[in-house]
Parts: sequence; C-alpha cells; structure tokens
Amino acid sequence: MSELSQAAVKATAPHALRKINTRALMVEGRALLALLLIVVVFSLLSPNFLSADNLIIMTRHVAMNAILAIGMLLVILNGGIDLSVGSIVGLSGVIAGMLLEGLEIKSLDLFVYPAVWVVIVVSLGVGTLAGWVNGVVVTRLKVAPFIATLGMLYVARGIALLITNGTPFSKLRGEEGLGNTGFLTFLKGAPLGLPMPVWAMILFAAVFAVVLSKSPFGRWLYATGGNERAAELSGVPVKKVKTRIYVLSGLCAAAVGLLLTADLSSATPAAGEFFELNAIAAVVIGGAALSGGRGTIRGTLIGAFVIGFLVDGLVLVGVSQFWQQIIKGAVIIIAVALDQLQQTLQKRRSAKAAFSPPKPSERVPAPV
Amino acid sequence: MSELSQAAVKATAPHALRKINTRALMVEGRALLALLLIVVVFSLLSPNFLSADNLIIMTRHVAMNAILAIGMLLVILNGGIDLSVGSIVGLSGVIAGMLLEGLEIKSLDLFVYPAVWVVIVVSLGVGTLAGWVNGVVVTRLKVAPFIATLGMLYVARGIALLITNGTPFSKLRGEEGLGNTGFLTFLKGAPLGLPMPVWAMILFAAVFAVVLSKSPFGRWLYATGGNERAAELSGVPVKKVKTRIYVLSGLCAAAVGLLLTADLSSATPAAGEFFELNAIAAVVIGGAALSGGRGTIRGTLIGAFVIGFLVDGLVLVGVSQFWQQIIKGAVIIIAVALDQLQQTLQKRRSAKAAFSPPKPSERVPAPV
Amino acid sequence: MFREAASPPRADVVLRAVDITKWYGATQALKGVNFEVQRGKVTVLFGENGAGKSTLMKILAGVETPTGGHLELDGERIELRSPNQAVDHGISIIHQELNLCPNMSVRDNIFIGRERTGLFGTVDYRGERKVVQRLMERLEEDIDPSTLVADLRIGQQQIVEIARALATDARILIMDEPTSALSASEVEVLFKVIKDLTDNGVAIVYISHHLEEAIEISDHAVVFRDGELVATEDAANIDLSWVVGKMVGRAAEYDFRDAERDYGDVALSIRNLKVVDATGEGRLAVNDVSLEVRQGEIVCLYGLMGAGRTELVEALAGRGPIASGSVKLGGEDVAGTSITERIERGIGLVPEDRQRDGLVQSMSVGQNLSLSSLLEMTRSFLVSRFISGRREAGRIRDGISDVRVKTAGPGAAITSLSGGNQQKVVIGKMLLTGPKVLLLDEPTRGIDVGAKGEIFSLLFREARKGLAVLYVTSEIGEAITASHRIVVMSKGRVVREFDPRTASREEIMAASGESEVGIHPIGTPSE
Amino acid sequence: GSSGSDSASGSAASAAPASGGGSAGGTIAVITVDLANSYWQAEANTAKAEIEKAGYQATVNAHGADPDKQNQLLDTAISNKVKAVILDPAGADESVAAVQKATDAGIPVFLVNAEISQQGIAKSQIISNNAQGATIGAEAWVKAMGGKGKYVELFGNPTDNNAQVRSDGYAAVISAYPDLKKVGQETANWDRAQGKEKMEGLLAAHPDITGVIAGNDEMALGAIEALTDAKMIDKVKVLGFDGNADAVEAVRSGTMVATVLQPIVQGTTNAVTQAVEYLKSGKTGVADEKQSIDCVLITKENADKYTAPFVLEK
Ligand SMILES: Nc1ncnc2c1ncn2[C@@H]1O[C@H](COP(=O)(O)OP(=O)(O)OP(=O)(O)O)[C@@H](O)[C@H]1O
Ligand SMILES: Nc1ncnc2c1ncn2[C@@H]1O[C@H](COP(=O)(O)OP(=O)(O)OP(=O)(O)O)[C@@H](O)[C@H]1O
Ligand SMILES: [Mg+2]
Ligand SMILES: [Mg+2]
Repeated sequence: MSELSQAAVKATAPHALRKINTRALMVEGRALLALLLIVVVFSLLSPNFLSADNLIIMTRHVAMNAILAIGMLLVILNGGIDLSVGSIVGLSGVIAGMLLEGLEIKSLDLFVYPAVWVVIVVSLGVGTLAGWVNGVVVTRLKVAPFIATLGMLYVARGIALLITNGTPFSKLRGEEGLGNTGFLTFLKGAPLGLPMPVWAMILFAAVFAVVLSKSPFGRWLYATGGNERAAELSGVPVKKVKTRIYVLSGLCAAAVGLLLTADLSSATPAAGEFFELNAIAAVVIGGAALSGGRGTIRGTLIGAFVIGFLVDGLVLVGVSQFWQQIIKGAVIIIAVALDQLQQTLQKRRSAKAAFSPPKPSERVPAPV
Repeated sequence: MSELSQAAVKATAPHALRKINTRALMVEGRALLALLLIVVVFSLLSPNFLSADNLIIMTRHVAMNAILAIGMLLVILNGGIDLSVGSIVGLSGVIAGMLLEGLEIKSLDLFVYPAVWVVIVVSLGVGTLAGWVNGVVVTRLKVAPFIATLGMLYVARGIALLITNGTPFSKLRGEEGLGNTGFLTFLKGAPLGLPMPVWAMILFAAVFAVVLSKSPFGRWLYATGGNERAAELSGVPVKKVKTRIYVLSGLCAAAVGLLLTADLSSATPAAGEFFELNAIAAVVIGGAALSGGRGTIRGTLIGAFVIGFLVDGLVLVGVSQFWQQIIKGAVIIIAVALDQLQQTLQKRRSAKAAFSPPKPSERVPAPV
Repeated sequence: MFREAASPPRADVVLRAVDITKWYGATQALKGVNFEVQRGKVTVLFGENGAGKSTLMKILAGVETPTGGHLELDGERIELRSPNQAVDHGISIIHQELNLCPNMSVRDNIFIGRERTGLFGTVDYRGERKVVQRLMERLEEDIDPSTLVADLRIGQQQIVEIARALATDARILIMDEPTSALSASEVEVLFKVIKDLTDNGVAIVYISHHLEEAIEISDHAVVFRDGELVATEDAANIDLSWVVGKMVGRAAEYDFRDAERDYGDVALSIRNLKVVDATGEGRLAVNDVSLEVRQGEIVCLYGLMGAGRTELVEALAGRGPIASGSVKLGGEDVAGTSITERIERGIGLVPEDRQRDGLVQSMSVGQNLSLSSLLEMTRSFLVSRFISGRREAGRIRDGISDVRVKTAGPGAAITSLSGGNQQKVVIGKMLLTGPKVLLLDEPTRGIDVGAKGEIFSLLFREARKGLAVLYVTSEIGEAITASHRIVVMSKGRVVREFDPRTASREEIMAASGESEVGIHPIGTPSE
Repeated sequence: GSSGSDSASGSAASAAPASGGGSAGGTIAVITVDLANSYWQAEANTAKAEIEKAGYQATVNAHGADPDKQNQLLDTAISNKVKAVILDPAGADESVAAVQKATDAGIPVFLVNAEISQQGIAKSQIISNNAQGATIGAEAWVKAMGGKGKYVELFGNPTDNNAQVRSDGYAAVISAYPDLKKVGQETANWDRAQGKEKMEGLLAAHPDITGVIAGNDEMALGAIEALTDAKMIDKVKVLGFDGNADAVEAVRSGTMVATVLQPIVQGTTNAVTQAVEYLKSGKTGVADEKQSIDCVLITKENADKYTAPFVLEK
C-alpha cells in the first residue's frame, strides 16, 4: 500500500477510506502485531524491559538501523536493493575519524584540522558520492542493483581499510586550540533526554514520509517500482529517480556512519559490517515488497523496532547466543509469513459473506 | 540466452541457429573475456600462475564455489535467491563431524558410530531438508525468497553452533574397529590427479546442464522464471518446481559442506560464512538475470572461474589485502557491465546490417 | 508507390509523417510510409496484425524513433526524442498494451509524470482528484479515483488509459485499440467523447480490429499491409468488404455458421457453479451458473464487462477457487484437480490477458508453443524422461502452421511478434495439448479480421473433429457469426440462451443488460 | 618475572639474523588473522619488518579466522614456492590439515599467537600464554574489586578457542572469591560495537554491577563506552585483554583497571628469527616446538612504559 493512496484516503469517499485502511492495516498490521508480541513477551520475562532507560537505549539501537532502513526502503520501493550501506557506514565513519585526527599534507608538510561541521559535511559527502556511483552503475551501465551494490560493498570497505590501514582512529575529541572540538559532544548529546541517533531517526523519517507522500518525486518512485515501462512512457524521468534513491541511501548510510563513530568514540574500518541485512529485514517486515512499488516509512520504522527490540530483548533475558540467532531468523520469517496468513483469512471471510443472500444490487434483471 | 533455446535450435532452421548462438555468445562472451583477461594478466605477473599444480589448486578452490553457484543458478533462474547456502554448508559439515565422532544415546548410554556412507547420506539429507524448508516457506507461506532464506541463514547457522557449542569436530578419521573410516581418504582423494571437489563440480555441472536443457523440469524452470502466471496457466506445476529448486540448492550446499569438512579435516560451525555472495556473483557474472528466466550452467561455471582465479591470482602476485577487496568489487561490476556494452554494440551492428536488403531467409512469409 | 497518400499539404493537415521507415533488427516494420493526420477529423488505420500500425503510432508519439524519414507538425519539421516531447507538442497516445502501475490509484496513474503541484511543490491531490472525477463522469464510469488499478477489471483499466490520454488536452490524440476490452455501451460513450473532441478541432488517429465500429467512427480510412500504406479513402465510400479486401488482399471468410448437425454427448457440464469475486468484497462473480457444452459444439459466452465470464472460465480451468457447484468433464467430476491435471484431462484455457497470463516473454516462439505439452514430447532415457528435440521441433512446426503464426522461425523471440500473432501462439499452445474442451477468453482481442477468420475456421475444424469450445466475447457480430449457441451472462448469472441463426443483435444486447446501443448494425458480409 | 627473561632471549635472538641477513633471499609468507585489527596489524608489521631485515621479501595476507580461506592462502603460498610461512592459525583443529599440507610440500611453517592441536607438524609454535595472562589479569581485577560485587563477562567469538581459554582463566581465579557473583555473560565476538551494545543490554538487566571482565580490549572498550554513557564508569571496574593502544590509553585515564599485554611483537620476532635460522641451518635453534611466552599485566603504574603498539619497555 503506498503512502500515496493513504494520502489519497483523506480525500475519498468513506467506503473507499475503509477499504484502503484495511489494506494499509493488512500490510502493517502484522508488523505491529509482531512488535506488540515482542514487547509483551519480554516485559513479562524481564521487569527491566519496559524501564524508561532501557526503552531509550533500545530505541537508540533501533535508530541506526531505522535510518539505514529508510534509505533502503527508497531503493526497495524502486525494485532495487542496496547491499553497500554497511560498507558506506564504515567508510564515512573512517573519513570523519581521519579528518578529526588531522589531515597531513605531505607536500607542504603541514597538518590541516578541519572544523567539525566541515568534517560532518565531507563524510556525508563521501557517503553520498558512493551512493551516486551505485546509482550511475545501475542506471548507465545497467548493472543489476544487487551486483552493483555488492561490488560497492567490497570497494568501499577496501577503501576504508586502506585509509585506516587497519587501525582505528580514536582521538576524536579534537582540541580547543585547533578549533575542531565538539564532534563527540554534539553527536553523543541527548537533547530533551533523547539521544542524537533517535532525533536523527525522527528527522529522516519525517522528511522522507513527506517526500514519499507529498512530492512528485515520491509518486515517481512508486510508479517506477510498480511498472517502470509505464512510468517511462508517462514521462517519468526514470533514470534520474533511480540515481537519486541510491544517492539518498548513501546519505542515510553516511549519517549512520557518523552517529556510530561518535557512539563508539572511535572510527574503525570494520564498522557497519552486515548492517545491510538488518536494514533489509526491517523494510520487508515493515510490509514492503522486494519487487518494488509497495512500502511505507511507517511500516519500515515498525520493522526496525521489531528487529531491534527482539535482539536487545533476547540479550536482556539472557538467551544463549546461539539461540538468539535461531530465534531472530525464525521471527523474520514468521513476521513476514503472518501477512500471507492474514490474506487467506481475509479471503475466507469474504467467501463466507458471499453466501449470505444476495444484496439487491446483485439481483438478476428479469429476462427480457 | 538459455540452454533451452539452444536445445530447441538444433531442431530449427539454420539461420535461427546462427542467430541464437550469437545471443548465447553475447551473454557468456563477456564472462569468457573477463576470464581470459584475468588469466593473461596474472600469468604475465607471476610465472607460477599457469603451473599445472597451481591450476589444479585454483580449480579446487573454484570447484566448491562452482557447486554452490550451480544450485544458486537454479534458484535465480526461477527469479528467487538463496542466502542460506553458506549456513547450510556449515550445518551439513557439522552434522557429518558429529556423526563421525560418534553419536551418544543418553538413554541407553551407548555410542553409535554410523558407517561413512550413512554419514554422507544423512548430512546430505539435512542440507536437503533445510532447502526443502526454504522451498515450503517460499511456496506455501508465500514469503519472499530473500527473506525466507535470510531467516534460514540465521537458523541453520544457529543450529550448527548449538550442535558444536562453538568448538569444531576434528576426529574425522574414524577407527577401523568402529568401521567408520574412509571419510577423509574418500573425499580428500584425487582420482586421475583431479581432487574430489573438481570431480564433484564436473558431476554436478554435467547432470544439471542436461536437466536444464533436456528435461521438462528444466523447461518448466525457465518458464516459471520468465512469467510465473503464464507458466501456471500452461499447466506447469509451479509450486513443485519452486520447492524442488530450493531442495536442490540445499543439496549442492550440503555437498560442499562435506567436501569442505574433508578438506579441513575438521567440521567447524563457522564454515561457509558468506559463501552465498561469491556464489551469487558467479551466477550473475555468468550472464544470468536476477529477474529469472535467463542463465546457463556453462556461464555460471565461467563466472565461478572468474572469481576464483581473480582472488587466488591477487594473492599469488602479492597484492595488498585491502586492494584485493577493492579490485574484487570492481571486477564484479565491470564483468557484468561489459554485458550492457556488448548488447549496445550488438544493437548498433544489427541496425547497420538492417540497411542491407533482408536475406530471403529473413523475409516474413506472405499472409496466406 | 501510393502517391495519393503524400498529396500536397492541405491547410487542415496538422501532423504529417514523411517516408517513414522502421527496422527492428532484421525485420522491417515500416517501408517508407507517408501519412497525414487532419484537424478535427478521425483517421482510422486498418491493417492485419503486424502490418505496422502500432509502430507508426509509436513513432508519432515519440516512443520509437524512425530509422528513416521525418515528421512535420503544422508544416514544420520536428524531432521527437521522448514521449514527453510529443506531449509538449500536443500529441498523446493510448497504447495498444495497457501501461499502468497496478500498485497505484487511478488518480496517480492518470497524473504520473504530469503532477499538478500546489504550495511548496507538493502534489495537489484534491485538484487531481477533481479532474479525474470529471473525466470519469465524461466517460460515464463510476470508478473512484483512489481505487488501486490492480483492483480494476481489464476493461476498467482500459478506461483509465483513455482518461489519462484525455487528461493531457492533446491536439492530436492517438488511440491504438482503445476498445479491445470494452463492451458496446462503453464504446458508445467513447465515440461520444471522440465526437466532441473532433468538434473542438482535435485530430484523432484510431486503430481497431472491430471493423464495423472503426468504420462507423472514421472520417478517413487508411489501410496498411506489410509495413506499407496501401490505400486511403474517405469514410463516405468505404464499407466492410472494401476494408477487408484492402487489408487481406482477398475477401476474408467471415461467417462460420455451418449446416445443422447433431453434436456428440456432453463434454462439459456445469451445475450450480458459484465463484467468489477476486476483490474479496464478498460478492459472487459467478452466481449459480449451470451450463452444458457438447462435443463438437461451439458455445459463445456473451456479456458486458464485469459479467463474470472471466471468473467462470478461469474457475473451469482450475485458476480461481470454486465456491460451490460441480464441474464434470466427460462425465467425471474435476473437483479439486489442479490446472495441470485438468489440461491432462483435456480442458485448457486461453486467457484474457495474453501479456500477463499467456506468454513467457523470455522464451522463443517455439518454446511458448510447446510449453503445455512437453510431456508428450519426451523420450524416457535412463532414470527419467527427456525432451526429444526432433519430436518437439515437429510439433512446433505443426503448431506454427496450424494457427498460421507470422514469425521468422521457432527460435525467434516471442516479443518480436505483433499482438495478433502472439495471441495465435497462445491458442496454438493449448491446441497442442489435444484438448477435449477448449476455453477461450476474448480470443480475438486485438486480432485482425484475417486472423480472426483463421482462428475461427480453426476452431470449427477442431469442433468437427469433436472438440467442445466455450469462448468469451464482447463483440456481438462475432457472437452471432461464429457460434452454435450464444449464452448471455449478466451480473454473474446466465440470463438467457440464443440460437445465433434466429437471434437478433438487439435481443442479445438487451438480454446482456446493455442499454439500447447506437452502433447501427453495418451488416456483416453475410447479411 | 618469567616474561622478563623471555623478552630478553627474544631481543637477543632478534639481533642475530640482522648480521646474517641479505645472504638469503626469497619470500616468506605471513598469514595473520585480521588486518583490520590493531593486534594483528602489529603482528603482521613486526613480521614484515623482521623478515625484510633478514633479507627476505614478505607477503602479508589475512584469513579472517576462516579456515577455508587459510587453506587457500597456504595453497597459494605453496604455488608461490615461498621459503617459509609465518602463520597465526585459524583454529587449533581446523588448521592442522592446512599446516600439514604446507609441511608436506616442504615449506616450514612457524606458528605465532595461537597453537594447533597437534605437534610435530609445524616447526615451532610460539604462543602467548593466554591462561597465565587471564590469571594475572583476573588477579589485578579482583584486587580492584575488593574481592566482592556483581559482575558480567563479555565473551569472545565462541568459535575461537582463546575465548574459552581466557574465560576459564578468569573463572579459575575468581572462583576463589565467593562474594564475586557473575550475573550475566554475553558474546560480543571480539568486537567493540557489539561490546557496547551487549553491555548496554546487560546494564539494563543488571544495573547494580560493579565489574566487567572482557575477553579482549575491543569488547572492553565497547563496555567502557556504554558505562560512560550510563555515567557508571567510575563505579564499574573493567578488565581487558591484548594491550592495544586504545586500551592502554584507557588504563592511563583510569577507565580500565588493567589489560593484559600479549607479547605479540616479541613472539612474532622470535618466530621470524627461528624461521630464518631454520632456513640457514635446518634447525630452529630452539629446543622445543611449543614455546609459550607469558603475558604482561598493564596497569596505571607501568602504562607509560608502553611506547609502541604492543611493546612494553622494561
Ligand atoms: N520491439 C520489436 N522488436 C522487433 N520487431 C518488432 C517490434 N515491434 C514490432 N515489431 C515487428 O514490426 C511489425 C509491425 O508490428 P506492429 O506492432 O506495428 O503491428 P500492428 O499493425 O500494430 O499489429 P497489431 O494489429 O497486432 O497490433 C511486426 O512484424 C512486428 O513483428
Ligand atoms: N482483476 C480483478 N480484480 C478484482 N476484481 C475483478 C478482477 N477481474 C474481475 N473482477 C470482478 O469479477 C467480475 C467479473 O470480472 P470480469 O469483468 O473479468 O468478467 P468478464 O465478464 O470477463 O468481463 P471482461 O469482459 O472484462 O472479461 C467483475 O464484476 C469484477 O468485480
Ligand atoms: Mg498494434
Ligand atoms: Mg473477462
């Protein structure tokens, strides 16, 4: 169900409204269901699960994955996939670390210490650039997204390793004298008690929810995902849309890279490995179709919470590492399978209804 | 172009034959091209690259990935994907290890030492079972293959870890007295100088090449990949086909699990992590379309050789670890991008050719 | 050669195509065509499948670029590189194949790529919605702008396509088979719309294989054959036989009512069949239908869009779930059997939407033909059965000649065939399974009169050999001229049966619940 | 005590090849675990430096703890006809076959940092004594804890036997103190990010802990991050293992009670020395194959003697 038609709902006849909301619920309902289940079960198993502190901590864990998932959603709406986000997280983090520790310019043998905002802009830029390359490879070279981003997964990681030469950057505090302090204090801050990552999540979610539901770009995205040829024939700049979503996904990844670096007070090249899997899982649990054209920000957020709360919950109640994996796998499948179940039930119900005596509308016209 | 149409071709007018072979070449040509390039470059850079021993060694490395890739090809031909092969490799290996070290039956407190063939059959069975579960989740619960197999990725790995509790099984020799010797000697053997994995690769490739090009099942597979709805209405047992390919992919993975275990003379639960990525890359480099319906065994083998030779070659010539990753990523993308390039050229050429008056064979028959 | 087409520019010529040639790989779709579109007039294109009509239209709409020749708009030479450019020039098109995004609402589909934006460049959904509602009123359809296209019947989807084209306020409106899925009443409405468009000076290019319909609407007729423009004529002095003659190059057989003969025993018997509506609104799409088809009998299922005919035939083929009732095939109940089993037992369906349900686009013509009957082409070898190349090739060759597919060869890509020829392949596929009962849903949709003739003579030939045929059509002329019995469905029920030799169009339409329609019956050649 | 004597012999030995260097030539392959980790970085860099000092070329690769990859790297080394292999094995059991293969191919293998489960295959196995390291680490930590309180443990990658060895080493010491209660254990796979995430989970479950023992420094540093965020860092005593730069920094600043320095630099140096010696004389010059080097405790007292990564001056 597209945000679009939800937006549409507000403006449609009540019966259409009902119809569309049921669909929206069908898609997201199961995700919500799973989330509720998780919350209930764990809060029964551990008194601390629902403690304010723990909720905030878990939400911070969710936030990073959620931001990646939002970028991933855009790509998936288009029918693509982005396996490189994890590596981009690592790369942009490393860039930030390098800049904060100071850039040596051999030729002039002097050290440059960019201001924090420069650092942030540059590393966001790098992530975005990586995303742009993905986009170009997909649109111009016509390489399947899976492969294009798989390649980027290796390349970006390799570059991150080259830059750090394996050892993490850990002097991120900066120095008053050099005027590059504040990176940590800013990104690790918690205005109004909510940690920065959570604020970032809220920001990204809000912005992209609007973009998807209100802007032409959003509609184009759903269109290209639904039927690319049709979209192209209707004059949608398909290539532009495609490129842009990978750029945005790269941007999201870069943001996470910064947040993660601050979170660990150190930029390691291995950061973000296999984040992509959780992001994708979140999107799909949130009701998006990997074939494209179907999915919402709201659903994706729910999906991210399902995964995050599950993982943390399992730790909280002290389930063994090995069982954690098994359960995680099972939950991913079940959460998505619930969809199918619901639809079959839906069908059954309507089938029953069909046998109730025909409404006047269905009465046969008297033969002429 | 599919093996199929090649089969079909043999029975069609010669000009059609020509036409289709060029297509086949178009798809696999680039992979071959990449392979040749790799061979040439590395044999120039290192005298040892083309040594008989090294070729055999590299081929053995290729073999395992190739077998996985063959299973993956079946799934991809259907438009699906199997992320769980790596974990299934680990699981089946662990099963074999456990059985060879002897099964303790608490209740009767005695140890059971199954014969080697039993061990092999059972662990192949377990892999196949895992594949079957994938198939059922995809066909019955209608879960997207990516998610279904992502779940299995976690579950199978978790089970492998549970069984081993993290520590590998290493007493795989067996004992004369217990009549369970020969596992290693058999699977590590090298009849006619070719290591077992290579023989296995040849076997799998030969069998599935025939299945795909000559059996109804093969044709059905291509059909479901091309247009599932149409295939279903044409009487293709879509669900059966779908389930079966995941089963086969599981079987391939299990076989690799056994070979790998023998190769390492120890069954570790971590075996096979991230093998899926290389397998998928091999299939796609080999010219298969992730959207399904297009791909061949031959291409897949070439793809596997491209990746295997590249990785080993880079180590052989002593490229730094980090650059190895970057280059690998780049090659994956380029190898696939070449496809696009070629097709555009192809189009151009045929467009030119078009201006010459059509050959009689090509003139459309006048309406009756 | 046919210079009359390239007559000196007249004032009212808006768009002119000059010496257009188009090559697809090695096949030449257009061979130097000169073509004119006139302001406020309806120019109708006739031509067999693969004659090149759609290709030319795609070129006029900027979807394809010609290999040779150029376009003139108001006497000035123009280059069209994209559909958008065409729209900017006031040229818009309704494509032959549906091009909609099923995942989006009707309103979204109509405004994709042409958003009306309000403040901060956000989409003005209210405004768009109003426009759509107006369009739907104009087309006399009550389709809610926010319904998902996926929930629309194929006919309604075609209405959406039309609405989208109308929404652009084009000066030149190209309609490539806009009515292939519409029934008479909707066609009637469309014609009204076309009339007042032309009154406002809009130029229309219209393509249809429903010849009477097309002739009725035309001001000029243009006939294509094998990529060449072979005739232009004013509507005043053309009639069906003229068109058919020019198209096919001979008088096409068009009436298949054969002599009275007694049919075999009952091949297909349906008792109190009920099928639930796919939309899941708890409606019965097929409501208590009972029907018998005998060996050698050709029964035509006539009705309006939404009558439930598709659901009926799909349920018979094993696609949709049967809610209740029994279906007997040659005496034995097929309840609970799969599509595969039913095909083996001898009942197969030629589906309504060939692109979605009929063809495997990634496969060759030959492979599509043999797909349903592979098992009969196998030889057992060692452990299992394998396809016998020779046997398959033979069957494929027969199939191709049986249904007269126009193709470069069995190895050719199915997508390289024109719509009509693709349809023939789908039918051929089913015939290769040697069915006892053949179900066809709109089998002649988008098929030229020549091919129609071939297909029906084919069906009648098979019928004489004992094949029972049940086919869905929305074309009344077809129903009358090509069936032994007409069964009219309305709102999911069988409302009446007719004998085509005695029944009149008006009776049948009335029974189907159609309002008195104004297509003045241009008699088929038989009348 | 013991560690001192070891490092002495080490430095003495490492002087030798420098003189006899240059004469040899040929390649020695270095195969380490993970170049993205400062510990193995140090191992690889030391090996490379020492090998080149001795007049050989060095190739450096990492198997990422994947025995199959290790297998392939050794195969390639064989194809490359290298003179010798310095290997940090991927698992005690999984590596036996691979080492055997190289040895059969006439290439001497010298193991550093970790052992394999069979002797008589590799020329020498120079292992840092994890058990001893865990013991001295635990002792220091117990002292800091004052012998009582609740604590949690961050466990390394379960498929790596060192994780168990260290955990057992800790347990052996701690078991003697009934007032020390382990209230939780999580696996963080040697990783800092996971260390932090798991630690936050553990904190939520057990807000009243006063101690953390971690299988390595990365996890410990992750835990420290979590504790700092939770404003509990001054209440909780953290123990690390490895002695990497960040950890020692943490020890200096007092956020980490102590870390255990694995003498990886010295061990690697010895390995190269013995390899070079073996290539010259066919003997490693060391009596027994298995040589374990004791680890050294790093606390606030001796932290500033930590001059270069994994090097502690005396
Ligand atoms: N994309 C394509 N690639 C190759 N050949 C094509 C392609 N499109 C059309 N053709 C060929 O061009 C010729 C004209 O096709 P076109 O679709 O214009 O016929 P048509 O008159 O529209 O037929 P119909 O009435 O069935 O729509 C046909 O022979 C067809 O095979
Ligand atoms: N794709 C669909 N989605 C939802 N409902 C459908 C769909 N197709 C058909 N229906 C429902 O089933 C009923 C009959 O469908 P349909 O219009 O296909 O029957 P038909 O008589 O074959 O009409 P047509 O001439 O268009 O094939 C319609 O009332 C419609 O509500
Ligand atoms: Mg056409
Ligand atoms: Mg229908």
